[in-house]
Amino acid sequence: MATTVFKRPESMSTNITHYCPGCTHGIVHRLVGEVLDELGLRERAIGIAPVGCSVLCYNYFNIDFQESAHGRAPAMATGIKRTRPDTIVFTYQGDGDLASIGTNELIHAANRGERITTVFVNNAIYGMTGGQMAPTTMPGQVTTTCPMGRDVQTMGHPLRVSEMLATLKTPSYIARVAVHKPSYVIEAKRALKKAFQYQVEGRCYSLVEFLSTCPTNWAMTPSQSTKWLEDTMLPYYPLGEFKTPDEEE
Amino acid sequence: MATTVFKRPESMSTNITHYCPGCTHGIVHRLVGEVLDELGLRERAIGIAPVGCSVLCYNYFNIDFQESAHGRAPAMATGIKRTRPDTIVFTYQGDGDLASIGTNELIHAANRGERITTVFVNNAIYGMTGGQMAPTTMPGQVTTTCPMGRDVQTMGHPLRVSEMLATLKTPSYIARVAVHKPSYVIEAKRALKKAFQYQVEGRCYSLVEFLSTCPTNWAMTPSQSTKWLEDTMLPYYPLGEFKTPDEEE
Amino acid sequence: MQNEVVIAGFGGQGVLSAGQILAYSAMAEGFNVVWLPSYGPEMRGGTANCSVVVSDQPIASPIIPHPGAAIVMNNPSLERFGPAVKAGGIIIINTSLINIKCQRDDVTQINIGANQVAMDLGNGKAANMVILGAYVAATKAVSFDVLKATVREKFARKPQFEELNMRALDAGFELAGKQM
Amino acid sequence: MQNEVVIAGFGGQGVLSAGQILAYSAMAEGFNVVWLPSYGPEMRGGTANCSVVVSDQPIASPIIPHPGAAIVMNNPSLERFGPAVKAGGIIIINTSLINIKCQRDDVTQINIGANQVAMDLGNGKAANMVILGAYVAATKAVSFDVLKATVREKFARKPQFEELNMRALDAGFELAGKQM
Amino acid sequence: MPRVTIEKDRCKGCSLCVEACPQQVLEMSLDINVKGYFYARPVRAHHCIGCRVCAITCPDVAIEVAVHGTLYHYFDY
Amino acid sequence: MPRVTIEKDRCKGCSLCVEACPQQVLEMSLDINVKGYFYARPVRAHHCIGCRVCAITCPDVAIEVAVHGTLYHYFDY
Amino acid sequence: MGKKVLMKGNEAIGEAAILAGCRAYFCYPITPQTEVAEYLARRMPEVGGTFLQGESEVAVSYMLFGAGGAGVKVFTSSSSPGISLMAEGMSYIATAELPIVLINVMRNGPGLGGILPAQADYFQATKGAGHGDYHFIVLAPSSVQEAVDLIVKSFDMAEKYSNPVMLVADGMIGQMMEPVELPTFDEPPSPYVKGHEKWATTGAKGRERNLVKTLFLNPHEGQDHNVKLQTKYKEIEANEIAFEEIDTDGDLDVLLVSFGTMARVCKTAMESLKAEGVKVGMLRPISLWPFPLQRIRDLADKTKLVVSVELSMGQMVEDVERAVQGKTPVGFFGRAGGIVPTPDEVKDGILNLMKES
Amino acid sequence: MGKKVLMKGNEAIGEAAILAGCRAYFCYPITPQTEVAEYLARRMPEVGGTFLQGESEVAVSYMLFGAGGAGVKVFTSSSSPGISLMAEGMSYIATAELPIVLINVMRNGPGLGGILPAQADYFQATKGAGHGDYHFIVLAPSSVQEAVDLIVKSFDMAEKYSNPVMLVADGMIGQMMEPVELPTFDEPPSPYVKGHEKWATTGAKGRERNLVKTLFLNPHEGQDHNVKLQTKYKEIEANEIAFEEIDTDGDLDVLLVSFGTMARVCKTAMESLKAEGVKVGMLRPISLWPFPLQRIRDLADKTKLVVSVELSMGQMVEDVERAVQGKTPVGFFGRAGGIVPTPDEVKDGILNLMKES
Ligand SMILES: Cc1ncc(C[n+]2csc(CCOP(=O)(O)OP(=O)(O)O)c2C)c(N)n1
Ligand SMILES: Cc1ncc(C[n+]2csc(CCOP(=O)(O)OP(=O)(O)O)c2C)c(N)n1
Ligand code: SF4
Ligand code: SF4
Ligand code: SF4
Ligand code: SF4
Ligand code: SF4
Ligand code: SF4
Ligand SMILES: [Mg+2]
Ligand SMILES: [Mg+2]
Repeated sequence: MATTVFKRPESMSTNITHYCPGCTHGIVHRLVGEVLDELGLRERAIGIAPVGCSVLCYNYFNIDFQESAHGRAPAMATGIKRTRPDTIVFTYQGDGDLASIGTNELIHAANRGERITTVFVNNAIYGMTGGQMAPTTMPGQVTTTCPMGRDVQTMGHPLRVSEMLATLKTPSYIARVAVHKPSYVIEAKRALKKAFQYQVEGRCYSLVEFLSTCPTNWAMTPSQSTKWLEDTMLPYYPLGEFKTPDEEE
Repeated sequence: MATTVFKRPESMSTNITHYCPGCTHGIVHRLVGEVLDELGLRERAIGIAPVGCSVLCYNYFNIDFQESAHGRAPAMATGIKRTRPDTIVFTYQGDGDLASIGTNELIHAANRGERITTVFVNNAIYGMTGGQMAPTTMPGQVTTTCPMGRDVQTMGHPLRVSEMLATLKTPSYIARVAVHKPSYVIEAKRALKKAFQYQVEGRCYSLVEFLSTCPTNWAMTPSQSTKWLEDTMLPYYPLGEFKTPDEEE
Repeated sequence: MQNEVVIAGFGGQGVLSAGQILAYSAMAEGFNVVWLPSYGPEMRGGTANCSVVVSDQPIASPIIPHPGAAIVMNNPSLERFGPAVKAGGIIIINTSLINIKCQRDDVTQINIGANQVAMDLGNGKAANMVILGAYVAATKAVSFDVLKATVREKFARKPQFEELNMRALDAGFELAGKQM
Repeated sequence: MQNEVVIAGFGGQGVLSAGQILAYSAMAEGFNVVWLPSYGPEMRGGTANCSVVVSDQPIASPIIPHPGAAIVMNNPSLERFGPAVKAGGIIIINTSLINIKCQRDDVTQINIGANQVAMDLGNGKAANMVILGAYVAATKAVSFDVLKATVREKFARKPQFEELNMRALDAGFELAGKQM
Repeated sequence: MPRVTIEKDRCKGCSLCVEACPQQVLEMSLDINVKGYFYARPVRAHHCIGCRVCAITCPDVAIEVAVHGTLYHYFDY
Repeated sequence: MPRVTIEKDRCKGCSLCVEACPQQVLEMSLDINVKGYFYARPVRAHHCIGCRVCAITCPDVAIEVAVHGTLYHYFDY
Repeated sequence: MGKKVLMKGNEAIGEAAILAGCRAYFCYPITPQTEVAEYLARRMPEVGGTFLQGESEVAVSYMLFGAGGAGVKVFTSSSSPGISLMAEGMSYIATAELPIVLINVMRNGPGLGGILPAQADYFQATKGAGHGDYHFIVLAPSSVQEAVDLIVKSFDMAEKYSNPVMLVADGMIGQMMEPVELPTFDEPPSPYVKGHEKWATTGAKGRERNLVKTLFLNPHEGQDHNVKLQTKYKEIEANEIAFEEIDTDGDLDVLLVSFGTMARVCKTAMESLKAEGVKVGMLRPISLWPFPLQRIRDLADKTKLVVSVELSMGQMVEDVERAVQGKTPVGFFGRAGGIVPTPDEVKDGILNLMKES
Repeated sequence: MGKKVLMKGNEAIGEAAILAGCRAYFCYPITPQTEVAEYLARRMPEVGGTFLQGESEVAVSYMLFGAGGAGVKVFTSSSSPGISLMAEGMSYIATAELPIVLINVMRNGPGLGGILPAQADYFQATKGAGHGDYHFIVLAPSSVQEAVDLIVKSFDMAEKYSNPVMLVADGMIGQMMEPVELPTFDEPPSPYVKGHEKWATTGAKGRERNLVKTLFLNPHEGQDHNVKLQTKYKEIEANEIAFEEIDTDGDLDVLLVSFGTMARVCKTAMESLKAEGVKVGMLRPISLWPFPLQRIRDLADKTKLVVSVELSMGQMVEDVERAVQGKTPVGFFGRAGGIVPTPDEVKDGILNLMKES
């Protein structure tokens, strides 16, 4: 008899995503679905969709969802979790959403120790609006609003969100992972599962940053994107756990 | 013949401040005035007043000033400095202003490397509105919005702004000082002078965090406040330079 | 019947709480009442004042440009509210801290050395109760018994102050009585 | 005189730039013109279309529910815009990618294997030029010479494409001519 | 024997799975699916070791993997 | 000889200068200034060494220090 | 109703929310309403509710959204500049039809302005600070008692219509103390919104998943949602117009239209006007949106002059003009900067307008 | 005027700002106007100007304040939700009387809504998104050419009145290409605002220090500043009302009032209405604030029905009602969700309203 060793998780819907071919948003979605399944959280989970390419991510999950305004997902999650403490609440956010317009909500949700999890998809660009610079855009990277490439003299260096958040005393778990290759995906899932597990245990804020590709706005094929991420982003955005609960408790 | 070895700096006006007796906002004001004088910047300087007890700080300086909305001083400073690059622009901000509502503008001005200086007055409370909790309020500290004292389980730990900003690659200079005793004031001035000096040299973002007292809302005498700052705040908010330009250049 | 009073002084002189006690007393007697503080600039220091309107009718405007009475605890308060009191009204002056003259001859002036009296009773902080006692003596806006009951209730948990405040009210009441 | 056309296809088939070239040509001829893209959901993929209105009068509404012509580059485009073309109008169909039938019998249908023709010329990307040539042959919305001059100007800095595009326009123009 | 199944019309033709498969089981099609994409398909199915790497890589959850008999636990997932 | 001058009506009576002076030159008044504050004043002026510590401490820029003759440079300020 | 207590407006506002069943309050301090927050910082924990000071008004508006979307009764208070920062959030909340309640204790503006009483956020409240076609129900109390009553009512209305409700008071109502009777209930109201199981996010256990959203990429879906909202707004307009009329019997020389504290000053001014022989009446709108257009229109038929009296430079007067439809002249009297005119100033202002008209 | 070029609305908008002398642009991306930013990201460096993408619209509004307060001509563009986030900043900018220029390329709402064209931010633009008594001058172009012309004019008006100017276009105007004649100048306009030395912060060298602020703690100062603003607003109302009239000679069966893209659709619909024998005219407001109240009032005297036609659920119609003063019935036709009605739909809508009235 055949054993199915890989299939779509229950927590996901069957809808086909609107993402571009090779866009790793899809992988991150699946990991969220798998982790919710494996921890048995589907019926307690509430997701918050951001504004960004993943604005429609609620279509791809089979769980309760709220859709936020641009950048405000952590505040929305706070409103839910504080008043519905038995639910499992997570935000799904891109780098423009979380690291530009929404940095304040992010930092303060983390610093208050909201008992929520943030799934942060860093693709170094504003995907949805067609490829503008993000605070996470790499030096020299060409985007429509830095057509000569990001000049660190006038636009500063890329923002390392995980490192920054890890300086806060409050949050429980901060990690950076990547999903451009299967070996990284496997590691990424481990981190995400920990993050949700900590929430289940009643620990406070957790965040997993996923380095992700945007073939369309990087103007690359999916496999070129994979390589660019590896060569350009990985050295600047080192992977790892920047904060774990044990450190502080 | 008598030599005057201490008097009001030129860059200050003669107005008497509206601050409470013993409030160290006044000391920080004077340091700003002295540094502007000593570096010969009075006629190039533009200050940005925050919303907080120092909302009227423009009354106490004899230089051009703009008054900001709550938390937005770094954005306003950006607007000025980018379009008037020959001026010397600084923001003067309290902890509610800078570390709560205005964290986003702060982080992004710092991370873009705006060529401005932030004078950050951290008194662990919202002074102007009558003593509410700030993100910088100490654990257990009683305020009107945490009447049982700040509980780190539900409100998180105090935010250490300087440490957080120092993780950014872009800014030039980040330091924390105190002004509750003369020896600290002397050190504080050195840091502030460096910060402005760097701006004069065309280096990018600098910030000096001043630990400051709020006798009124701490419900203490000025000298009790001094002691509380020393005993309670100093251990959690260590003084020092968290980032200097040489590190990165 | 409508009685209005503005109570003004330095921040910390207890003018707001004196007004509140008056308002509680009036409510206890079944009157309509509005207590309205000035809530000046969002920062400490400076002066404070409040107005209290007591009426047997619903109170329309809470803004009383020309009150029937003023209690002034320091010089700036007298300067500001002295001229505002309506003709035939009453001004109660804290002579402990006021050394300027009130120029009105169309109002009744009652002089009370409130801080001094309170100090003599053992605590300068009770100056506001001294002068409140004087006000009630002068205007009969509320019954003195109800006033005392209100204060007693308010300080029920601090008996050491209760006694002091009772004596302060009495002292003010008597001093004003003598001047009427 | 007013000519309207909607040009529709997959994203990446160059329908927007084909429309722009038409618009530039019309302007060069002194006509009024409006080019209006559909700017659907803020994300990649999916379909794209634009409409171009050319007129010798000021153009009032830029919204053309029933254009005089449609250029359809793929199945979904034919399904969506086929029925919209006004009676007596023209539909230009990219038979390289369209395998469904257009059910209209009140319009002129012109079939162009645009991708195939372009591929034969050396680059499938020129399919949009092939079909644009066909459109101009069929409608005379602009003069073919002006159209070619516009394309030449546009590719002035990429001579390798200029030649290809000229041949693509010619090929489409001829193929359509034969069907008229 | 392991069996990899690719849902043709879910596939967007990114070819990441093809690149990821350690066994060269998969290849891209020459014709297009309903969405207009060239799609991935198993061409050397008998080489498949059921490792799931292709499925883990797929951004579009188009791949299912089933295993008959012995299940080698190459990695935790 | 050093001379410390305190502008009486600027003083808010916080007494931080009194606590800071290494020479116990200053004391708080028993009467109030125009703003209603007890104010600081030099009571042992001849002990003053012109160190400026009081002035550096004052949040209200109420203190001026002048020095006659030799100027000891105790610290950079 | 219970026994009378003397309460500061801001504290009464906080207590009223608790009485209405609300157990979730998010806030950011701003004068002249910070006492609402300070009061609830003590009270909410006592009743097992949630008190949270957010990092900004922007964040607070989305905390409201989140909690409202989770089906709980949620409340906030702020003042003019803080409300402006909620403009985007308010548009979102109205679109998602979340039954939240919010009070704006208005201060003088524009800009940072000052902290004194004002009514210059009338436009913002009634025409929408945010983008797009939406409405909050807007109610304006004129006493501490009425503030309490309307807050309790607001939670009911919000629940009934699945629509946010905004109260507008001015700094004076927040700061003053008046005796209030706090309402009592046979059965304490639930902290949850009735029927929320059908739409709120609480975890999809044993039901289809729920989705709270404001994105309508398909224009027909967008149009339909807008039509749905407008249908509801029409219903609210039909049911919920509220106002008080004073001395409007018979023909009038002048009809005052005024709300909140300003209406109380007008009441006193009316006495002096009557003493001078002026036939004066007043309509005090309690609901600012929906606005009592028709009733003012009817009264305009029998009055020589209608005057809108506001603590602003003239905002409600536009709705009054719309109501009056040119039947009779419309005048305006107002003050800004935080100055509350005295009854005599109002009287003189009205007399002047009567002379001019 | 120079030669005609074919330009996309959003790009023409960017170029127009540069032509007007503006050398400072701060922005945050949002569809359907991101091309303004993308265009200026290239162009500003070419002309030695400042281009900066801020971290949010909130921040951008205060970058505008800062640069405006430093006496430079400064510009931004955004779309509906982004404009909502500037509500507080707009109130501050108007209070400080800073001559900034801003365009809202409106998309469908409310909430996140969608990215298709809309005109449902009429209230927000004309009645004030922010708190307090203030006004932006509000202009509505209906073609790419007019967008260019009005932007150039906006910088002049902003400078002349020391008042911010907002343009409202809809997504369609931003997205479409039309031929435009770009204006030419004998002398290129200065990047600095005339007379800024008197008030702007540039460093207090050789002069008294300048102060740009919006705090007025003293109520009389606050009142005076408000009166000053109102006096200016009256002057603007007297001078700057702008509109286009089409076929309004003689008696009318119906007068359409419509702006922007919607007015163009109406123009086509008018042809069909005329073909059916309807005497139809149109007034197209170009200035939305100040609004052409008096002219509409005058036209109402000779028309049987006035219809406000909007890409919204009915906003400008309130001002039209205010204008008409009950002289004749007022109808409304609109669409939401991003749907631009076809000329035929408009025609049918008008015919229905005529039947009902
Ligand atoms: C207030 C507001 N500002 C701007 C936008 C436009 N906007 C939509 S998505 C987006 C950027 C999203 O980028 P990111 O968060 O990196 O997500 P990605 O698409 O790259 O996954 C922007 C600016 C908006 N919807 N709302
Ligand atoms: C948008 C907005 N929200 C809130 C306020 C009210 N407010 C004024 S000052 C202040 C807090 C200031 O605290 P802080 O920055 O720490 O300055 P401090 O007074 O302690 O020096 C607040 C919340 C405001 N003016 N504007
Ligand atoms: S635009 Fe980029 S981020 Fe968005 S779906 Fe496409 S590839 Fe993914
Ligand atoms: S309230 Fe605090 S911070 Fe404000 S002036 Fe007084 S002591 Fe200083
Ligand atoms: S399961 Fe492993 S071996 Fe089989 S096709 Fe997928 S990647 Fe290749
Ligand atoms: S990874 Fe998935 S979407 Fe990509 S080619 Fe393979 S099956 Fe298709
Ligand atoms: S200068 Fe030094 S010694 Fe003199 S009074 Fe001041 S602190 Fe004392
Ligand atoms: S430090 Fe200054 S304000 Fe304080 S007591 Fe001394 S002189 Fe007065
Ligand atoms: Mg991104
Ligand atoms: Mg503070």
